[in-house]
Amino acid sequence: MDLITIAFYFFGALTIVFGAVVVFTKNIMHAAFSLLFTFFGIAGLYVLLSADFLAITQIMIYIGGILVLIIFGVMLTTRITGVEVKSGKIGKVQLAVAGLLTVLIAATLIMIFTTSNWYTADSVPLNSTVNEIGTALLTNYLLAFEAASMLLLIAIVGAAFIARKKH
Amino acid sequence: MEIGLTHYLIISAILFSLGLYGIITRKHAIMVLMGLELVLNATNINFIAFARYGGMNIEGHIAAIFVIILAAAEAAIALAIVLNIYQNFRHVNVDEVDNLKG
Amino acid sequence: MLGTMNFPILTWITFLPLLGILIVLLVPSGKSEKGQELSKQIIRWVAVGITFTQLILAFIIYLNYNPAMTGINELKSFQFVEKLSWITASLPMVGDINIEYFMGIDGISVPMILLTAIICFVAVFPSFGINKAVKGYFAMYLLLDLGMMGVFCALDFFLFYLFWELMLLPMYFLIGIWGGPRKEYAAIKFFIYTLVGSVFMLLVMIGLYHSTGSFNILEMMNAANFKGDSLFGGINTTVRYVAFMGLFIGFAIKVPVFPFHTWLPDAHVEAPTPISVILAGVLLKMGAYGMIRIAFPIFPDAFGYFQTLIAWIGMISIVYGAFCALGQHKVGKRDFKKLIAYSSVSHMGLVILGLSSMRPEGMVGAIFQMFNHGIITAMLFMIVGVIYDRAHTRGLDDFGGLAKKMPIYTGIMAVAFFAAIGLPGMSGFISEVLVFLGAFKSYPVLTIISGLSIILGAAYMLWALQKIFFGVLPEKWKGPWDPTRVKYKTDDVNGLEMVALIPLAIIVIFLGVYPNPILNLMTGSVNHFIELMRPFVYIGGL
Amino acid sequence: MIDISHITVDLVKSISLFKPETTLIATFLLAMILDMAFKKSKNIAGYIAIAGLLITAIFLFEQTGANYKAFSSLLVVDSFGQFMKFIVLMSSLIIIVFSFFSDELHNAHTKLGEYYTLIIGMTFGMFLLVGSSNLIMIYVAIETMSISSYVLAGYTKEVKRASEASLKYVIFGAVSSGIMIYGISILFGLTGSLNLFEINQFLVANKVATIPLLLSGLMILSGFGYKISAVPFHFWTPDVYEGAPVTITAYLSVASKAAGFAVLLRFFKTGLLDSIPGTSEAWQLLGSIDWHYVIAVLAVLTMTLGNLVAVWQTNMKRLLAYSSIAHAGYLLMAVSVMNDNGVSAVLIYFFFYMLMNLGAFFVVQLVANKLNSEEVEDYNGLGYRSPVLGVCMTVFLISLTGLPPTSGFIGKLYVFSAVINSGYLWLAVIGVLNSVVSLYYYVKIIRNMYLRDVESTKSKLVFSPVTIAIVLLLAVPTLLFGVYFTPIIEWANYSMNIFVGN
Amino acid sequence: MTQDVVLPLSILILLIPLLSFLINIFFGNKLGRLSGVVGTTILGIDLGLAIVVAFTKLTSYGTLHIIQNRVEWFNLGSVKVLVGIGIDNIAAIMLIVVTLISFLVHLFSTVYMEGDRRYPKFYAYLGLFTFSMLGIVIANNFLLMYIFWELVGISSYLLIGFWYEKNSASNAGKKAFITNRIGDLGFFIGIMILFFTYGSFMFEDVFAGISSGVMPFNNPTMLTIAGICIFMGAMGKSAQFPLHVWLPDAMEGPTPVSALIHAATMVAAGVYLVAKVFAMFTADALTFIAVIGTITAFISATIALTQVDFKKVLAYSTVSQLGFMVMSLGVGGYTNGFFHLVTHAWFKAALFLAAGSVIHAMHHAAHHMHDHHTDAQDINNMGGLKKTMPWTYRTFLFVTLALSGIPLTSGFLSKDGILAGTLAYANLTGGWHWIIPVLAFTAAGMTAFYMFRLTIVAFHGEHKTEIAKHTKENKLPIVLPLVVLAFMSLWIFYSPNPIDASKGWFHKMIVQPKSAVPDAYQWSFLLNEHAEEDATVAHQAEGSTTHLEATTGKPDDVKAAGHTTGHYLNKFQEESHHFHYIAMILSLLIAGSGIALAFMIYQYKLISADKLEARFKFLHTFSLNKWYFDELYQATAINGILVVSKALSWFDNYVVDGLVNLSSYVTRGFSYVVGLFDNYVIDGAVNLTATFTGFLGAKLRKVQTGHIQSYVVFVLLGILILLYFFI
Repeated sequence: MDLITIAFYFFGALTIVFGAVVVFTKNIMHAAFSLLFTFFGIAGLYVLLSADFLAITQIMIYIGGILVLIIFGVMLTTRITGVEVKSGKIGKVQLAVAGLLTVLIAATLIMIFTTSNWYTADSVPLNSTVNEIGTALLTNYLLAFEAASMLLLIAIVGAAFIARKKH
Repeated sequence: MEIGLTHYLIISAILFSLGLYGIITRKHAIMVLMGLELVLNATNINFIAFARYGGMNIEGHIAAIFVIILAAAEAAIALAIVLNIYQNFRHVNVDEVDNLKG
Repeated sequence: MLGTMNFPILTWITFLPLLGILIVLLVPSGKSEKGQELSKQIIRWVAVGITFTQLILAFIIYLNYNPAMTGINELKSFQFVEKLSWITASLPMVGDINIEYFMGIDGISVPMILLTAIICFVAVFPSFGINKAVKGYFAMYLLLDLGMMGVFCALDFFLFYLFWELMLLPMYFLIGIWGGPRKEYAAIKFFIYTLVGSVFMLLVMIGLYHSTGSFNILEMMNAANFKGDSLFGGINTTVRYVAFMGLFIGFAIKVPVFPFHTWLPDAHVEAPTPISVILAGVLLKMGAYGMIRIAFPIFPDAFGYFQTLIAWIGMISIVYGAFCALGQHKVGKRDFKKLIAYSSVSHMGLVILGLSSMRPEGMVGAIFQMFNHGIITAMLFMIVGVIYDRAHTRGLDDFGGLAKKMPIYTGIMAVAFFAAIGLPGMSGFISEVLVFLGAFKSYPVLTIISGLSIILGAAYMLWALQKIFFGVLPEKWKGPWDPTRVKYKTDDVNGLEMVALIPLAIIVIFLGVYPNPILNLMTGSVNHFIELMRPFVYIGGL
Repeated sequence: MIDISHITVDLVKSISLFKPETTLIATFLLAMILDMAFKKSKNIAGYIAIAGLLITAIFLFEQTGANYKAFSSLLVVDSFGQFMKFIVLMSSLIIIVFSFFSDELHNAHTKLGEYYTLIIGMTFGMFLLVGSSNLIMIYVAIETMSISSYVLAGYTKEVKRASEASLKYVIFGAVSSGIMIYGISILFGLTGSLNLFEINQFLVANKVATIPLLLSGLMILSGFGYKISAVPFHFWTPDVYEGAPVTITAYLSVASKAAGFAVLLRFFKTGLLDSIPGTSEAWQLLGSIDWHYVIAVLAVLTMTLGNLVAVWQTNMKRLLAYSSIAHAGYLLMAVSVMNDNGVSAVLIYFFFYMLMNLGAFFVVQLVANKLNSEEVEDYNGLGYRSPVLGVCMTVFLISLTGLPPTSGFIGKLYVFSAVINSGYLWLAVIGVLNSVVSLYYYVKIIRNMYLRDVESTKSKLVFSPVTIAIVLLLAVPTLLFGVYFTPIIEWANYSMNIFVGN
Repeated sequence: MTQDVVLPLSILILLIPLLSFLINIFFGNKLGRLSGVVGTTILGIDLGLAIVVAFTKLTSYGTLHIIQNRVEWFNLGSVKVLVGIGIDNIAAIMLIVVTLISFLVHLFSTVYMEGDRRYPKFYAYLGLFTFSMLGIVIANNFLLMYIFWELVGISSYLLIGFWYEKNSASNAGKKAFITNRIGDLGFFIGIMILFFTYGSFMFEDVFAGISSGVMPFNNPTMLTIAGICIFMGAMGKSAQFPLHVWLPDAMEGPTPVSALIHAATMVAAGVYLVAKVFAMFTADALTFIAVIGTITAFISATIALTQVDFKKVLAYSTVSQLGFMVMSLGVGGYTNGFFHLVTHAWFKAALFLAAGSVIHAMHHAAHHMHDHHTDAQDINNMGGLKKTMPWTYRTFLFVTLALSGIPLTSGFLSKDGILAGTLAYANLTGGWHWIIPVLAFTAAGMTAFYMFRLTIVAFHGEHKTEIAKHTKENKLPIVLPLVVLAFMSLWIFYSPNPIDASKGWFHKMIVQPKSAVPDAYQWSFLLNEHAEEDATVAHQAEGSTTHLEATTGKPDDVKAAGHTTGHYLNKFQEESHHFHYIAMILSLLIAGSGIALAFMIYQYKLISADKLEARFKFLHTFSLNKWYFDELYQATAINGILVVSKALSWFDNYVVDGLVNLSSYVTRGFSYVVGLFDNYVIDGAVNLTATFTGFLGAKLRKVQTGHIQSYVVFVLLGILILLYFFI
């Protein structure tokens, strides 16, 4: 098997396994760190899909930004007792129901994905997508870009307000 | 066999389901947020995969970028609110926060 | 001739109560005890004034009404017509919508307007007994009056529906706030029952609007206006039958007819006297009027199809109502008002039978019965009100031997009771005979069974009469009603009650001897109505 | 150098049409800055917000008649959008005025600067959502709107129930938008484009597998359903409405619902339907999926659950929450008809719904200020303790039930007329029976106000004349439009033709 | 007096009593005792006018069938309702009967009702009654007759329940009214059938319609049914067989009321109606009427035998006499039927007034003796009143003779005519019809027996109780009416020859009207042969009578019977003329034996009534002389009758009365059930839907658990369900 297939299976396995760890682990810190590896796996997949800019954004923002944010969140919301942070257990019945539901959703999605024909067109992989993304962002999607900036401003104002202690 | 579009879709589907499972079962609010991040990442895989196999269509990338931006914004707000809950309830167990019902 | 004069008498007679409401609301409620009492009196006399002017207007209409013009479906033969466009909007897609402020009367609505004016005027006097939130009471009272008058004048379906629903809310408040012990249950039951009926009517109204492009009832009557592929176009289609049933049920709940009548005893028992006078006097007639004005002429084919069923329902209501009245079961205390309520079900069943016979005398009898039943039941309820105000109980078993204590009252009661039994010499008899004569031609067997109600009617009325008026006076009513002689100077009926009861008694006896003043009004319209329905309907005895 | 000359022409025109939104952004910034500058006055941001909104209104009116695909068809400016934007604008204005009188906010000893700015932000989000015709643009707009509403819902953060409400809202909102974006990705996969018009051309041109289309449609629908609180996606509504401050609950129940319906209609009209230009008012549906039936089922579920559960509520805000779900059901009924009649019915219904719902919430707010309780039991004898408020509340409640003299009836009349005209008799009957059930819980409040504790001895409730004026300002049109409603009808029908894109 | 004055006068006669009613109602308590005087004078004027009208009609316009008019009451386009009044011969006579008896009762009550507190009210109701009774007399159409029919019902209700303090009185009133109402319903159905076919209420239009061959629902049996329905009205009013239960109870009312209403006028209304519409009855209808009449006569006569209460005996005797009249009309004896009505009116009124005076006296005596527990109406407490109340006794005795049909009295003429008629009828129709004369004769005999039993027990012998001893003759206003009425019962008023009334003016005036029913459906022997030549039948001397062969069976094969010789109106009259003498002898015989038996049992105590039933054989040893025939008769009839009467009275009390009460229990029970059904089932169903929606709401409310995660689960479930549902 050529190199790409091996890489695909490696990164795919990386994502799925650590994704499962995030979800099933009892310890929050373990979950946070396994999230890190999931993101790496996804970045790798992007590279395989010749979305170089996206891979870097994934690493920079997701891992650098959001993951750090989540870890700070975990720090702040667990009492510093040094005790292994348990996330408490949920009743057996709920687990079973949730599990069943998830398996059902996964099965449906896979069944649909595998059986339907998608919009495909063959194309030569670009060496770098950065140039095209840049132009598109500032021409066709200019409004979305500005709106996103407005959104972030609102998020900052809101988050600051909510998180601020009483002054 | 050659890696095709469906493989990526399968990974995205699995990731999506795991994310949902995380949201539903985890008691700790932050764990729910993590589940949420997984869901959004699954979406991104979808976008990039369709872009790649749909004639190197750049729109998928742009969509993925916007999803990342919004994920960041949402995470920020969600964490701020979770902190607020922590202030008020001294715990962040989602299923204990249920006095509004009926 | 006033009819063609430009004085919009119908608008005046309908919206006069609105003026009354404004005045009543503007009357300052006094601060001191005496001030409050004064303001209450002012409000009461304002109401009397308004309803009296309304009565005069009704009388003017009656004088200027020309019985030759028949109305029903031709616009030109309606009288006092007021037709001005109210809401017109041109919609690019849907086509233009025009709702008109279209008022007019013909032979069928004139007696009803007269009845409403009389009953509303007469019911003001027992309302003098109300002294809880008087301003609210009379505001609601006049609003109800407006709704009722509007229903009988409106010829535009939207306007008709507006007035029809307008009287729901005041009725809810009137029963709810000033009613008896189970007033809330009775009020909400009344509201929901009527709303369910009127909501079906709404759907049919919209369907008709889409099929003919306008809300004008007269245009809905001739099939030419129905657009080709429209919902209710064509003839004898199942959709038309469903629509007819929707309308019929909506109106049947109001009449009330057998399966839909359970709200009536509760509403009557719990409503204060003046309100149950209006409820029985006028509200029940709106159902039957609606059938004649809207349900039957617009869907004549469906009416033909269901005619025998409607006759059966009429018959069942008559006999069932009579049995229920007689069988005053032990559930609640044997209540005088409940007995009258059930007798109303029976008498209104007679109207349905008359209508279903599609014979001139049957229909004229039905409309005349609507008029008479209004007057007679109003008298009966006021009579109950008289003893209820004094003894605060309506149980049939609590009284006895009142004849000795209140002779004049017994006299008036005798007129009302014998009219209710359908004794000759009273108006009830004429309409009963006419309905039976008409119905006999179309449905002989049903009429004979309904004849049972004559016997049962006599049975339960005389039984009630004996329970209250004959026999020996129980201990607790021995003394005068009001020892301090403040409220009731004499033991017998006082001035105000006489003013309310005597005119009704005179009307009942006068129409019993010489019914033409009312009968001539409607003969033209009824014959025209039957000609309209002839091709679709089974008319007995031809 | 990439040639962007063809873009500049379009950009200049688009920006000229973008004036209302730009003024909103300007107000947002100005309000924030000034609020920081003037520490002492609590409502400074509010006054600026009102000024900004008024200017936006002026620009909005200038736009009448515009019909243009701005920003390379990311955003569409058409009369339908304008009507909905006007509704959002009006409700924001009214809510800000309400907030001046809300003790709940004022004695939450937090500065109200952010409050007003976030409302402006939310209005901006909604303006975008109403106009957007690109899936990503829809997602961004919904996110902007949701994020500001998460914060606003939990604004009185010291109060336990407010924070709980915001937590539930954020989690539920995030999940719904997550599902929506996943749906969008599938649709993108199927059609290869994110722009509604292109998607439509693609769907018209070639056959698409129905199951994935249905799946993606449902997922996107769940995103919109969450916004308009349709039944399977309504779970957040009762809790958040009860937890959030009254003004925000009112705002959510009207403005965000309006935006949700706007995007739903636009999505179906421009996206999924076989939009052969100049078709008759009935839209032919694409793919073998019968979307009429899907929306109709949603409508029935929403109406029935909304009405049935509302009967048991004892808290006014929760009761009005379920009533707003029920009204969403009636609106969905009009949407399920999928023709221009339905659209005009939605527009008309929304205008009257705004008036009566905001009115009802304002009365709840005023009563909460005085009695600081939202329980229905505490309304006993209100009719006698403050006659004007009692009468106005009766008018609002009767209008919510849909009885004739009020404008609510006209709204319902048009909804049922649209439904019957396209032959869904069974749907109309269910709708009609639902409004009868709704009578019970609306009249329960009237019963408490008038039938209980008649001529109550408790103290008379005195309200400041301004508040009474505002209540009347809402009650009078509710009655007036019940009797004379031509202008609204004409305006709604004028703005009924959604930009079909030729 | 010319013809055109008759009608306005008769309207005047009608309205005057109404005037008395109004005066007494409104100014009653002011007038006090005077209202009696006012009432009596008004009735006096009314009587005068009635006599004037009657004479003008009978003397100058005897032959003209009817003077009548018609006026349009209201007109409904295609349907016109006409009403009017008409005076024919029987109406003229009835005018006199009603006004005279009413006047006498007014006079009688001035004294009888003296003590009563509501004295003016009594006179008001009497005025109302007379008004409505006169209405029935002069109406010439069904509608007006039905209207006054019900008004008479109401006034009888008011009068019976006059002393409403007694529950039994108001119950009796109610019972009377409801039983009348049942009859009225039948009457109304009959009217409806006729109106439906002939489009008018006027008698002459209906008769014209019938004679033109138009049949209701165009089948002849319906005409019979219509006839029977109309007759049902008469049954209700004249207390015929099934509906007679109210009359005995009606004795609760004051005695003058019983005298006026339950003896003479009201109960006669039914017979008058049958006479008035005689032309429309088919053969089967007439048979039905005859059978009902006979049964009523026989049953009530047997019951009267054992009654103890003075007024109850008279009540049952009235019912029995009414049975006779109806039977007579049924068998075709039109003139004799009406003749008996008139004569019976006088002597039955006299009997009741006499009873009134006796009871009045007994009350005074009891009052005088402060003994309030003995029943003043029980004949066993009386006895020996002959000595203390001579005038009452004499009039009572004479009138009893009239009732039992002793020669020289009007009763004899009319009863004898009827009995002859029954014999002729049986002879003409044969077969089972013979039962009618047999029962008729036994009933006549029993009448004589119980009337004399009453006179003997009440008047003859010793004073049984102290009160009886102290009774005194009443004042003039009580005794005078008795004398007048007794005088009216003399035979001289009706025909010069005491034996055969057919030559009297009465029979000349009252002629059976030509029947409108097509010949096929009529009794052949009733067909009127000389209708065309001369309306009045000049009664020539005894023509040679050809013997008619006995004809039996249905009317159609009777048609072949020979033509009548001589100038009888129809075959029936000729036949009854033949049987006249046989019937007379037979009836005298039976009446005589009845009277003798009464004397033996009660006057001379030779046979004690109670031992009689116990020891049957004692009788056998008693008489060896000419009673052999009587013994046989006694063994079979008397004992049989006593036993039968006991059985029948039991039957009447428990079964028929029970039947009527039963029907009221059934209706009350059924309506109780219907009431429950209405309250629980229909109302319940409605409440059920309400509770169901509530239940559903409660369940759905549980779904809102408050856990955010359960919400997400529900959302996902929702999407999945929708997906799978719509694929």
